[in-house]
Amino acid sequence: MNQTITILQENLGQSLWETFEMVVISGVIGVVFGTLIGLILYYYSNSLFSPKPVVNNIVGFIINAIRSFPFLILMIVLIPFAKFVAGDPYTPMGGAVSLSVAAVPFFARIAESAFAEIDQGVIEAARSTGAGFFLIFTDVLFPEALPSLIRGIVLTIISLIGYSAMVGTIGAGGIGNLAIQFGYNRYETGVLISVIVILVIIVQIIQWIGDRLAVHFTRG
Amino acid sequence: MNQTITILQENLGQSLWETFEMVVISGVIGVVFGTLIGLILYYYSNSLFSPKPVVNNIVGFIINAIRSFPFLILMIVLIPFAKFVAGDPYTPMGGAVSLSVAAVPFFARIAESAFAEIDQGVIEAARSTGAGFFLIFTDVLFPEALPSLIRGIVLTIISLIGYSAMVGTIGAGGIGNLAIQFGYNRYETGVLISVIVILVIIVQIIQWIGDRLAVHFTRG
Amino acid sequence: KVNSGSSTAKLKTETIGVAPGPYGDMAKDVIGPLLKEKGYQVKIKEFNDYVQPNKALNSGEIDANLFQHTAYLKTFAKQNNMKLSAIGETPTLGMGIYSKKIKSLKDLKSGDTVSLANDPSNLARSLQLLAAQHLITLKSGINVAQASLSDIATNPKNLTFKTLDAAQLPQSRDNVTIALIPGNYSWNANIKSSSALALEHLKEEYKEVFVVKTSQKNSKFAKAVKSVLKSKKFQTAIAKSKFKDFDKPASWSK
Amino acid sequence: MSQIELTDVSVTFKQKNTSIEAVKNVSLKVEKGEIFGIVGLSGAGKSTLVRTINGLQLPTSGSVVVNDVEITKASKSQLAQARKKIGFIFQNFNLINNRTIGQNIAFALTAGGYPEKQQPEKIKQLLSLVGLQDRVNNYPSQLSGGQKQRVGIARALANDPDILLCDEATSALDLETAQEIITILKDINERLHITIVFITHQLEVAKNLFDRVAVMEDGELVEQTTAFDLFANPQSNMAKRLVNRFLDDQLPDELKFKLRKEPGTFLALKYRGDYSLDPVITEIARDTGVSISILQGRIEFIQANAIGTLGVFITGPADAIDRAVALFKEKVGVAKEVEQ
Amino acid sequence: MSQIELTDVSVTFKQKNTSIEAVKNVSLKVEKGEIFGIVGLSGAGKSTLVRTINGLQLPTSGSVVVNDVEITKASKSQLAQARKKIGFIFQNFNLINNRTIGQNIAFALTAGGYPEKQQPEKIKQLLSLVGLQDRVNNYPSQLSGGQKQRVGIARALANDPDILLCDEATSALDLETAQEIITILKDINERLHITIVFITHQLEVAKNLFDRVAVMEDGELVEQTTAFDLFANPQSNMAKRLVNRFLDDQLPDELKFKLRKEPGTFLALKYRGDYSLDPVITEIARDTGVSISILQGRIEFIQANAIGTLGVFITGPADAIDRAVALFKEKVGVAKEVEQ
Ligand SMILES: Nc1ncnc2c1ncn2[C@@H]1O[C@H](COP(=O)(O)OP(=O)(O)OP(=O)(O)O)[C@@H](O)[C@H]1O
Ligand SMILES: Nc1ncnc2c1ncn2[C@@H]1O[C@H](COP(=O)(O)OP(=O)(O)OP(=O)(O)O)[C@@H](O)[C@H]1O
Ligand SMILES: [Mg+2]
Ligand SMILES: [Mg+2]
Repeated sequence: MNQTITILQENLGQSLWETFEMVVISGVIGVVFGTLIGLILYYYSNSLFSPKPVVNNIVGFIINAIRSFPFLILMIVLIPFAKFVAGDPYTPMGGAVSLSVAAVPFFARIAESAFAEIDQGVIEAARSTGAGFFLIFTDVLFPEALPSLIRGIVLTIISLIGYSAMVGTIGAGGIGNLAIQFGYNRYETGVLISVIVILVIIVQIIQWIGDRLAVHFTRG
Repeated sequence: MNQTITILQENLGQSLWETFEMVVISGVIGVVFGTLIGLILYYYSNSLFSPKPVVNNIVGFIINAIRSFPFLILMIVLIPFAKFVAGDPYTPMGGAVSLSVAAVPFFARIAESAFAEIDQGVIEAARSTGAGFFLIFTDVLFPEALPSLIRGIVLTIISLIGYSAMVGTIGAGGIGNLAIQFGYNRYETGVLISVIVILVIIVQIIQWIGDRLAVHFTRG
Repeated sequence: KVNSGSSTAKLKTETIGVAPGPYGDMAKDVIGPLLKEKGYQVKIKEFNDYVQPNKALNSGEIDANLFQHTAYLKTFAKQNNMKLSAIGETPTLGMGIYSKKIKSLKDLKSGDTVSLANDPSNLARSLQLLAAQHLITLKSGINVAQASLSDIATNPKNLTFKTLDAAQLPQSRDNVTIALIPGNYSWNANIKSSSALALEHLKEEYKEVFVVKTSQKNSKFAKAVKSVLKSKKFQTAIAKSKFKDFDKPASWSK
Repeated sequence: MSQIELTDVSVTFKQKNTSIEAVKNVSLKVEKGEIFGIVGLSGAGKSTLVRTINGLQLPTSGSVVVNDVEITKASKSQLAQARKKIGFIFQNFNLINNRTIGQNIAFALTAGGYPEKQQPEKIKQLLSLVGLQDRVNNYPSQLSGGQKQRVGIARALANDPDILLCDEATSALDLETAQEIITILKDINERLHITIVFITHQLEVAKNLFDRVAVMEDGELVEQTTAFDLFANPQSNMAKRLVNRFLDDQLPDELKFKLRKEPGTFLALKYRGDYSLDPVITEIARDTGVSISILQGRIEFIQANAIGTLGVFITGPADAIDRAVALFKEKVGVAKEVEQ
Repeated sequence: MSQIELTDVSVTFKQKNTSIEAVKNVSLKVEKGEIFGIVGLSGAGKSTLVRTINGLQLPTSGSVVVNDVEITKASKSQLAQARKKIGFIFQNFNLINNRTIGQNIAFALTAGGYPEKQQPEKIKQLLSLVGLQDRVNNYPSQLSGGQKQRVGIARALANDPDILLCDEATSALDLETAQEIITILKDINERLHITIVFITHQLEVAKNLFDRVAVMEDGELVEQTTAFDLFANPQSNMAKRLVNRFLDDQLPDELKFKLRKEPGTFLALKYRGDYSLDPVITEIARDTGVSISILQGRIEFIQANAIGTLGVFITGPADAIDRAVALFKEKVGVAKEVEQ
């Protein structure tokens, strides 16, 4: 018990911060670029825009290929890239790199799905105004898909928190790794339970905020 | 090179089969129970059915709690359960147990989101017939959410393939573990590349089928 | 530039990579303070893995590591074309065979299950330990440091092998007949080595070593480490620490 | 007890800063077998009111009793039970997009407990009623607006409801198709004594279909009357506005201009159900010696009474015209001289 | 060159076993500043045809030229450019659900390059045009059906289009609101010479609004004529069906029954634009001595000509009636005796 408290005192703050760093960075990158790629997939497959199966298939293939890597392997393969981007790959920043690379295609599929659900009639109306794609995106696709996107963001962030536990492989730290280092490798059950309780609380808060936002942005 | 071929000859068939076993079992369980739980979440939050925040919050809390566990920890925590269910926890069947437990809440959120996107007007019309919830589910919610659900199933299966690489931790085998054990731990790059190529092909096929089905079931 | 001054402001920070287990603690709690006296602030980086600490060392992200034995280091360096050098040994805990089901290896029945680590280094050691206990024989002409399940020549007791993540082995005793647990994990899990059904005879090449890049072998830091590891102070500090039961480096007995 | 009884029903939609009172203290009763119409301007609260009848919209206050079931307090299963006998035709169709037309109707049939085996037959029957028998395997997105509306009608009729709530059920249809549908509804009403509550802004529909009618304005029920009285004798301002616009066409500017150059007087004769069989025009013409030409107008037969306006142009000697105008004023009751 | 030229446009929807020819070889030209109507039964292909004009529906064959741009072959940017000047009012509104009314219109304004700063002012203006000025911050789901339609109208007008395509733009509106909208459209048409293509099944709208009109039946364009001739002189069967149903109300059964007991003859007089100012009825009455009462009918003034049918009941001596009937047949051209 004392042991648990000591370990937590020594490590919890930093671990939390590391997780926060990794999840926020990879979450933002995943959502931004994922939305972008989801949009590309949607754009080149929807008959109302520019159905180009070739482009769609190529982009789809690339993101599927990335998704095909087990995360551990992805992390390893990306070390040189992480080094290039973050300087030291064996840091939370380095972990954020591989988390981001994993998050982008994951969220791309979520975004693609969210866009694909939008009523074609509304898009026809938007096209009829002669609006450019960017405007249609910001003013039609985005608001109409927003509740779905928000739910997808929650799904992604929670998945990222889960994945971030694995970046211990490359020494990137984080709270999940804390649980694994102490709870799993050292059988400090107290630490394990504490960390899981903290994770449950964090996840719960994220879900709660996400649900509220999703409802708020559903006006249909 | 020879070495690679020998390793693949010896292990590939079985590893593929193990992965198939794990992913199919956990995929089916995840989708079935996830849909069910997603439905519960939807049912108890939609104003047209029976908005009961308490039930919704309790169910939501439980699945969030499960999602809060880093997969590695989840796997360990579930060993006794896996033993109970599958006899020997250190088998693909044992791996399938933890994969299933991870898949259910993941897919539950996807299903919830898919249902939440359905036009309220259509549900009002369904309610107006006095139809019971089961009928509304099979004849309205399910077909209307189907394209979204299919995209979600693809997302889940591909995620499960990724996660299944981790069940090597508990000796459950599979192709991802093959890549890690030989490709990563034993530096057999040939094996690593071969496995990844196979994974890319599998993932690509799953995505292709999923996309086709999603388009096929979108009639709106 | 580095002085042995006691002012922390002038301390030079060196990062040591470790893997899960007691060696990280040893580096932090025992070696760290000793190095501090020599003007080095030790920062520990924990990897949940046995490959990355060497890669990180080779690419310069960390300055040293302490998680492996010589045999592993040699194989790894060769296979990955790295120039890494051991600059000193530390006390090491060996692998043991443990069980919750049987009291002696003689009680093993045909078809019993054995759990062993799935990482190549520990797996090879486990197989050697099993062979040493005459439970299996290994094929001749293989590199025993890389032995895998396919190198088993005979398995007279028809044992079923379960390869698991090393950290899983202590817990696996609930589900298998015997478990081969590397020292660091049995130590972590508070399993007394006295309860082992059999213990590894720790060969020199399985003693934990402190590793730096070969090019840094003669750096000031490396020299400082070497002198710490050889010092009497280190031996007394170990004797007073929780690591006192570990196998000592051969050089200490001299 | 009436089949549908609304007592003091109000519906208020709360919004951030304001609140919209869509329905204000409406009380009305609809008897079994009646065809009850609701008319009013766009946004008057018609849809909201009707949605309270089957519980899709809970009233903010007031009570809704349908077939002796208090809808506002009914349990879930009571409500479902009640709804099985209430068909609803939605203003915007609300079809299941990913299901065929046939499946859409099958859903309603199954909901109402119709035996599965006989469904295909019944579906065929319902679809041919609305002229879509060959579209059973089409999806809603493959139909035109009017076709979708007809599917909505077929679906609402699927379970032989006791009560049919129609929210502008014919607004997307051409006159011919609309009249076919109305004939069908009337026929069902007569054969099966079902009660129909019908919102419409097509007064042709009101005229042909309704027994009684309620006029809504800004959420309030400003008039409740028979269909005939609505046209013959509208009391409220809103009813007058609606009816007059329907019956009294404005004289086009060109004609006014033309008439100004001719000697004579333009009169708008208001028929209000009494004089139709009297040869008023020819009698007055004979008596006064004026010539009367009919320029414009609309006389409707509503429940066997003629109602409407006739624009006539009277020519002849000035004094004869004056006498004719006086006679018209006396005989037709409400004659109106149109300033030229 | 006309502003809109469709040449041999066909649209076929392929389905599994069958294919639906929604539009068959339609050619038509709409001139600048014209109000061009399209009428036809539900499912005739009206919406599909109009959708080809702004390229929402690509024709299976044929060419569509708008403002000298061949829509079927236009590049993406050409098409976008063309569409900026083509407003489209959708049959089912198609508003952005998660954006307010104001934002819905702002979207169209931004698309058309309207300066952002002046948008709030313009939005207010557009919304008050359709009577929704106080709803700018509401979401579509908070509006009634007719209110949504009005937002759709405001949106289509946002960019001062050259061409306005209206797919049943007033079908969800009551007569009063519809006529307000039509007045607005007519006014815009006159002030700015915009071209309007208007689908409707409300013949009141056709009558008041259209210059020329096309009649569609089963995908084919069966008649193209002026609005007046459509009513006065319909050629195709479909046009006759539509117009007669609009103008000629059926005599109700009760009245027929009543008339059977009275001595006399019922005549349906067909006005076709020529006799309106002649006092036909009073003259014949005077000449033959019969009494004539007006039972029912509808005379419309369409482009300053009277068109319609008047149901009259002739009483008097049998021979006088015969003479009167003969005279009516001669004078009114197409008089029709109604069997009693
Ligand atoms: N969910 C809502 N939130 C806010 N206001 C609403 C909501 N639903 C309807 N309203 C408002 O309530 C009023 C009545 O709406 P309702 O749909 O009943 O009108 P209606 O008579 O059916 O009109 P229409 O003929 O145009 O369909 C309208 O002003 C409408 O904007
Ligand atoms: N996507 C489609 N697939 C198959 N058939 C279609 C499709 N769209 C329209 N149709 C069919 O084409 C025909 C013409 O449809 P259209 O929508 O043009 O009719 P409309 O004249 O506008 O009818 P309404 O007055 O009912 O709106 C209809 O029979 C319709 O079912
Ligand atoms: Mg309404
Ligand atoms: Mg249409």
